[in-house]
Amino acid sequence: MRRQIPLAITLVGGVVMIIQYFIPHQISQEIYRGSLDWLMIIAGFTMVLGIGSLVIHHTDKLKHHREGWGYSLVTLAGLAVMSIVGLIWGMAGDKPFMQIFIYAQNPIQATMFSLLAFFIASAAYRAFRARSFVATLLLLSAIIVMIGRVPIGAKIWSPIRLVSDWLLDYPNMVAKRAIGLGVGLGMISTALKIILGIERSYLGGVK
Amino acid sequence: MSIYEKMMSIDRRVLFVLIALSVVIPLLKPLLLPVNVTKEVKHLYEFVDKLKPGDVVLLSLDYDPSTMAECQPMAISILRQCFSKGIKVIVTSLARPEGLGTAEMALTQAAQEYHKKNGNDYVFLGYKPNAAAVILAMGENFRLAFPNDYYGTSIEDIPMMKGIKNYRDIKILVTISGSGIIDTWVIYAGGRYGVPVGAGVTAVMATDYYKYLQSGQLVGLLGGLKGAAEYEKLIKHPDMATKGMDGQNMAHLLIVFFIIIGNIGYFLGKRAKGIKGR
Amino acid sequence: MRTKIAERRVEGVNRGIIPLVAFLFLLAIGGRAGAQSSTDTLPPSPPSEVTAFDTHNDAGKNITINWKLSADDGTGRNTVKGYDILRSESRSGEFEMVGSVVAGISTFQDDKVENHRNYFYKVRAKDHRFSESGIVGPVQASGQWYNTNRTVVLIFVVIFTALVIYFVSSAKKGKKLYIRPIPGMDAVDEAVGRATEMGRPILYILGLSTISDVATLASLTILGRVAKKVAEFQSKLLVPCYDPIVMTVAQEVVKNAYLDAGRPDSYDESNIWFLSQSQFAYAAGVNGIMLRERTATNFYLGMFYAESLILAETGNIAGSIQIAGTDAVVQLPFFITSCDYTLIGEEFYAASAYLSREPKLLGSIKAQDWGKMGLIALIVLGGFFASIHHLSGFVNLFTVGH
Amino acid sequence: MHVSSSIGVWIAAFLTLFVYSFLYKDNPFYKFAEHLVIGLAGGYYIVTVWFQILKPKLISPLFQQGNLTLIFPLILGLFMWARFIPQYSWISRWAIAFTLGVGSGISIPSVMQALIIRQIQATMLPVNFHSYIGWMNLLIIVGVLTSLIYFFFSAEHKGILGLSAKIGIWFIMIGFGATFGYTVMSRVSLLIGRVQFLMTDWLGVLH
Repeated sequence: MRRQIPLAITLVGGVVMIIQYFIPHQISQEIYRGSLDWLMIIAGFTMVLGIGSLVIHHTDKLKHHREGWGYSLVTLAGLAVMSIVGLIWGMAGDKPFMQIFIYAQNPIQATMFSLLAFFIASAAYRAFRARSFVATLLLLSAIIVMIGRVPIGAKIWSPIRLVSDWLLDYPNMVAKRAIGLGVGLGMISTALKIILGIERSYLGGVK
Repeated sequence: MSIYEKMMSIDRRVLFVLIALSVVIPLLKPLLLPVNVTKEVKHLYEFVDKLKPGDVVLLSLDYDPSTMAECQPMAISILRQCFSKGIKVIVTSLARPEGLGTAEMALTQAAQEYHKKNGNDYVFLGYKPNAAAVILAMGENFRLAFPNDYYGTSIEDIPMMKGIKNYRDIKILVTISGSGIIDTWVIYAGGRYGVPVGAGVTAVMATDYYKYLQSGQLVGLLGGLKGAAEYEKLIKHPDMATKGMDGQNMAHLLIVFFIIIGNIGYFLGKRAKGIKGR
Repeated sequence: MRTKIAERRVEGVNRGIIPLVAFLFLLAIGGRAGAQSSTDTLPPSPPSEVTAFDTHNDAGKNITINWKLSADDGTGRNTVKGYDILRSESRSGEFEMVGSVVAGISTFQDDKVENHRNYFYKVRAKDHRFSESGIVGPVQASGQWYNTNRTVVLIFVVIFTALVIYFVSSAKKGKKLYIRPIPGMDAVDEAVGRATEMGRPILYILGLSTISDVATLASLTILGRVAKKVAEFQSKLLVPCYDPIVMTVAQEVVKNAYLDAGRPDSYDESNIWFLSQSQFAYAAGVNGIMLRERTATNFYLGMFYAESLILAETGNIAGSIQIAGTDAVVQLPFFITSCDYTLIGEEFYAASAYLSREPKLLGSIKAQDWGKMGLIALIVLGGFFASIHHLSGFVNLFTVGH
Repeated sequence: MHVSSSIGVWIAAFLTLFVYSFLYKDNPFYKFAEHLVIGLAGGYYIVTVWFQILKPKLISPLFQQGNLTLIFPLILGLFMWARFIPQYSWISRWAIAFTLGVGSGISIPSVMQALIIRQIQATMLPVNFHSYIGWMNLLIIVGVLTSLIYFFFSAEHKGILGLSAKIGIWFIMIGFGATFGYTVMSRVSLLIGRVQFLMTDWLGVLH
């Protein structure tokens, strides 16, 4: 019951969807559309799991006054305010929900991302060493592209743009394609193993 | 402490301050170096430029605040190009729910500039999770994925959507993205339904999509703020991206300088150690 | 195919509009224009060779109509502006217009028909007059049960499935399969040991994707191994999660690992928790954990986006040992520069097989290797044929239609 | 110079500075912003799932339009919640199984087509030795082949295989270098975005 039914569901679901790809007929298309809707709805329900875990984690901290419990209060307050405001007044336009988003959530997230500019500078300085031949290749190609892709590069040495384009068009494209082919085969074989019930780690270590 | 040790141990906070200055100073005193247009940007521009008034473009603004700095100028430029030519736009935002806010900001800004009306000149369908499913559903019928638009109006009541069923009724789909969603667009919308796909991506992702340009799965590609600045140049409407390019120049030079300093320190240090070792 | 049609449409516009503009211009300059237009009293020649058939490889309710362009479209007097497509349910019945296309286009799909019903079509060319083709039909629409355009995909899927099944079952039967050493994987035990000595926790990040992502599954397999070692060494494992389902599965994986190690009571479920489903809130949270818990070893295995560098660089500054692996090509350079070991793409999938030695994983790595050999052979063959002019059709065998 | 009079902009500006304070070191301001954004993002997640999926895809069609087939995804979705009750948590595997099975089934033919067939087809390029493109096509083929060989796991990388794998890793590293260089561009752009916000929207020193 606990293992056989999930395995049967994956087998049937997977095989039907593979076959469906080759059948243009209306019935096949309807099955396909229906499944897509169902996937979306199930994904919606999992939201409660995530939020539940988050709330439990932080109320736990609060209850036991663990280190940094005050911040847990901030998280829970943010969660409560954002969801209540959104569920009552809706999301669109000039509603408070969007205002909080634009003036609080958005700036924090965008700034977080821009910290990367600083980190990349420190990584470039500290870790980017010509230790070996391959490391040197990586370094040189990075420098050429960094200079070649900004307008000032052409001012310094005009062919650098062509070299940087060439690096992106050929070696780079080639590497990406080869990695993509390998990853693609890996994806397909894993998907096959899931459908065939060989890969069961999603059942959580059930052997 | 010897010179090479000093070169290798600059406090990272010093680097941080220098980086900040390299961006702030050019914004205050712009140099406005010219921007050169690359072919992949030009291709997308020309494809849209050849469309007729009344044609429909699907623009998916699949980014969120975190990548807004690069993506928003692209979105605004493409919207400006479409609106100025009387091309109608269907807008979606499929990557993350947070993208809704930024997408709406871009859309309302461009619409106001050209006095375009929601429902007649553009439609904002909004966000649905599970992008692959939504993209496939729209290939069958937009109504399947989005029975209502973002503002809650039924698609049936939107004048612009009359006669627009699925991808067959649009000329090109352009996705501006800060995540890997382009693969999904290319695989499902391009692969299954044969829509021409154009893309704007953050600079970091651009290299990943050259393979699609080469294989013809993408019409054109804008990469990062530079791509946006190029597009601003093509539509003759320089804006935020163009202004940011100077800071970009300076910061790049500075980072290359950091790499060089770090490596000189590393090699001097290695040599010194080598001598001591003997 | 689609782009070709689009291009032709664009050309069609030019063909259609330029004569029209010229005509209006002549009208505007008066008498002489009148004289000009009066010579053009003949309607354009009609489209010919009209064919109508059920659209191939579709869901039904769709009929394709093709025709040969009018002799006055692009050539001849070049007056044609476009074509109207007319439909009726009987040969002698009334025809209604179902669509129109601009000049230069010679195909139309009528998707407003019912299946299994007779329809008749005719096409008319138009400038300011019309000229009709003959009637074709009857024709019926129906949905097909097999899409012939996708046969090549079917062949690839069948061959690869056979490879996977064969190698997995032979691995299960106990056949020995070799996997080359994977850098970094031999360091796992050492990394866990070091954390124990230092009395600091180990951080394991499963990436920012869902359970259906191969990277997540590979990462869960490796997590099982790492968790078992952690249980044996009695140190602490922190797994902040991005996806709720992944979190629940990770909890079971770790619980089972502790069970296997014979220490089920050391398992603490609150160490595997949901952090955030927002990328940067997640990154900010993990940063906080690294700095405050002072983790000794960080694993970043799974699917990553831009947060990769924030995580890896913060960990680096904190002085942790870092092992990364992902199939997100864009993030790999950052892991390579800021981590001690980095597994590239498929190498990361192989690592889960290498560590666990499970036959199902070893077998599929073998199947993937055979798959790659097949692809290499095809590329070499394809390149060879493509280089020889009259054999270049070989490449088109791999075109997948819609 | 017009300093903003909008409270929202001031809040956004302070939150931006809170996050940047992390560059100096971890501190209470940063922690506040970090915990706040986790809470806000959680709230945002709840609200979007409700308005964008559960309401339009499930609640309205099922309870108002009477589309009874939607009972199945409703049940599967509720099964997900069985996770909260430890002794019944195995039921949630049914829903996971459905998601995975259908997802895998859809992905197999699609990945095969777009990531494998299409990409090898794009690599089958005409080679000749009297034009630039002809040579570059050869480079692409050689590059893809050698990089693919790096991903061979069932044999040790020795002899000809080892040499090919070595050339393959050169291609891969040059490709990564190009990606790195290009990424620098992206991160700096983000920083520019935030600085533009602080200087334009908040302090009003730029226009």
